[in-house]
Amino acid sequence: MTLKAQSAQKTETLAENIDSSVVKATVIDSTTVENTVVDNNAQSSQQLSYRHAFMLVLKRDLTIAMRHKDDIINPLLFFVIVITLFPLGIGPEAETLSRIAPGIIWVAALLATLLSLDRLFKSDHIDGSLEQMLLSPHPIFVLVLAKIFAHWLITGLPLILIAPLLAVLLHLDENSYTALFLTLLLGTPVLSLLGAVGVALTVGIKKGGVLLSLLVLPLYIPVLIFATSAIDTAALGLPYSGQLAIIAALFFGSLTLAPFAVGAALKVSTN
Amino acid sequence: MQFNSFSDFINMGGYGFYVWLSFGATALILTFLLISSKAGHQQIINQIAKRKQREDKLRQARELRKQQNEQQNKALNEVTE
Amino acid sequence: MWKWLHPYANPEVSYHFTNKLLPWLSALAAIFLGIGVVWALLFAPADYQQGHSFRIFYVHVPAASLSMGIYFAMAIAAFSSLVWQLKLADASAAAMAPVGAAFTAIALITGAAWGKPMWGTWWIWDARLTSELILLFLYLGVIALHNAFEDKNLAGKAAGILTLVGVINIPIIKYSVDWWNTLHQGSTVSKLGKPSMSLDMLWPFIICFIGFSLLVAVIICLRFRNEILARNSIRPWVRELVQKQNS
Amino acid sequence: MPKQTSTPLLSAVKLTCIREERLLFDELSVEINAGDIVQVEGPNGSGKTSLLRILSGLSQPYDGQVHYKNQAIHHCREEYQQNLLYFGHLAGVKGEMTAEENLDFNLALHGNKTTETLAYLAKVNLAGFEDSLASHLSAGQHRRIALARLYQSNAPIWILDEPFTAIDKQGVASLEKLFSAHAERGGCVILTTHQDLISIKPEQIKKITLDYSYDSTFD
Repeated sequence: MTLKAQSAQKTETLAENIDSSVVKATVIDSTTVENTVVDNNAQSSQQLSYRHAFMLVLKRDLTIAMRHKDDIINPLLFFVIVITLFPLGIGPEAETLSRIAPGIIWVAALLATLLSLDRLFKSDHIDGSLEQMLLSPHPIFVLVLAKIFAHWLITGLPLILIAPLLAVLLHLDENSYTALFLTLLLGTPVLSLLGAVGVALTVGIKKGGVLLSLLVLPLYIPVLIFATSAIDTAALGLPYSGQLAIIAALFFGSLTLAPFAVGAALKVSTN
Repeated sequence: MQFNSFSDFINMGGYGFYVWLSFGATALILTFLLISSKAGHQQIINQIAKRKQREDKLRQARELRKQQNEQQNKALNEVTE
Repeated sequence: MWKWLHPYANPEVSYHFTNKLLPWLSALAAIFLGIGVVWALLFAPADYQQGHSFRIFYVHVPAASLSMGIYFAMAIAAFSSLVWQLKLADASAAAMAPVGAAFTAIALITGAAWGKPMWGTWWIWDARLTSELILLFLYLGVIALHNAFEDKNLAGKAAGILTLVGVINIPIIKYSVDWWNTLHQGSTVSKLGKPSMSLDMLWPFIICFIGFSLLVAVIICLRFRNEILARNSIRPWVRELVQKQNS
Repeated sequence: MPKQTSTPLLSAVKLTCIREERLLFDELSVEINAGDIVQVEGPNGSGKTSLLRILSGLSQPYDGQVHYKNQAIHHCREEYQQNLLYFGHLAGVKGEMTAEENLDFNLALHGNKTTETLAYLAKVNLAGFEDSLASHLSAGQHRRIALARLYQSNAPIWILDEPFTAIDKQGVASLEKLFSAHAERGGCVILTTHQDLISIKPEQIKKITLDYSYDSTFD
């Protein structure tokens, strides 16, 4: 604001350069043509609804993931290996293992998600397609939501599918399997959504990986607490719908707010 | 006054170590923060001054080059004439 | 409606205003802290249960509540910087983060030092200490993000978004940790709590609290001043100031 | 829509840009009308790319505004972006997808029809490469995939950052032809290039010269 007043007095050669190049209205016969061009364009773009845009980006991200299968498999392998390390470190007693199983599975899930988050925007940022998406006529949150959903399908869903197997390895209480499944089903999307905010903030930074974990992990704490407690409660044979309801609330809360934060963060990062 | 003697005061009824640790750590952290914030001012001023010097040098070099170019051009013109 | 704010949104005016404010704030902070600390250490009565270790309370509680308060202030600054594009709000948020982190660290250290004689162990996963620890992580995240960007303007915006995400999360984290704590509380632990305070304990506490708040204001002003200079280093008024200072 | 010849298509109002504490340009004002071809000139690091990114709305200026038909672009983001085609340093082509899929996605994302994708690829000399994964193609071919969008785009505002990089002579000539045609249709082209435009007459080209003759201070 103050800049104008100060610099106006001190305008120098550059300003003169620009003044001479200011392009004044040159009346061209084809202005009417231009108007029709604009109108046509506006109409054709309107046809592409939110749903179309969402499906378009989702399909693209899934196609890319399918042709790049390591991206799906590696976080999953990480998840499995981390979980097998715990019995080796702690000892094979079934009782101890079943006591700490919910915590281990969930912490490993957090770390596996964190590991896979980087891919969410990084490659798009490097090759410039992120810019193109930000400049498309669709609201950013639709595109962001599609990308996050794709990320969840690629990383969260396999995690849920393989979790029961690992629960067997860790002697998880039999009553807890449904709870484990339900908490992962509701909780992993929250991880993807909150993580997306962190990635969006760090995507422009060269060594953003470590920073990302510092930004994102504290935000994961509520999910971790309620999810593990739901599983623990289930093991005791008590109702755990309260915890599930809270995780569901976290899910809907982050579903509505995170895409906007991600959009704002991406604008900053691509600046 | 809650204490009868100075050693009583230091001892804090057996809790001396913990009380003085708390107050000491607090004082240390806050003094450090205060001093570093205060010193930051001079640091920034020095940085800006250094940058200004560098820019002045650049500007001088550029003007010098401009003058040299002009002289060369003149010389060339004279030769061709 | 916001017209009256305009002069304060000018970096030069705010810089000089902060400069003028600083000596007064510092003097007030010194007076209050001096009285408060002496009162707390020497004259306040010992707690009938906790004895003289209760004196840690006069540092711990102000530090803990200020650490939370500074985060909220930072969030407000971040909000106004993102919504109204106030560049000075950005600078003030950047000035607050390290101060908040320092007070969080103080709250943690004094909490541990208070916990040792009370619980017999330096660290206990008490709800308040745990949320304080997570708050420290949030602060460190904001500071790290700030340092990761080269452009100060972008750094401010990114850190601002993170601060806002954090401020939405703080109540959730606090609630979840409280809840987790009551769930896992095995043995009966005497909580760090505020026993009903008598007046001769309350007064030194209030004075200490005001003193610490003023000190926070002083440090934030000092850092705010630096941030303004760093962000406006190409302005003529900064250049003049630098010349004056160095000659 | 009433005929408004006096409304510039795109105008920059007192733009100021500061990057890494260096002033790139200060109070830059430009009006760009339908039918203009604007070439932004200047040495490396003078802020050409920054200017284009600010005009496209990707970057925010330190001060000043960009107006689309006299409306600040952040107030009419969606409308502006419907009428904008930005082509940056990076082609925005995914290596995991084929040339055809890439172009299809790019067109569809910006609300264009995707029925004639193959024809456009042929126009940029990529006939026969439709099914190759983009990761098997060269950098120049990536850029051509991205540029193929120009043939379909009916956005009136084209902002192109170094469109000729890694493009062969023939390609450059046909692109220039495309620009002239676009300008005649009533669009406008804003571009940076290190080469001179050959087939477009100099009097048709408006130039903005950025020159960091004065560096980081306002005085």
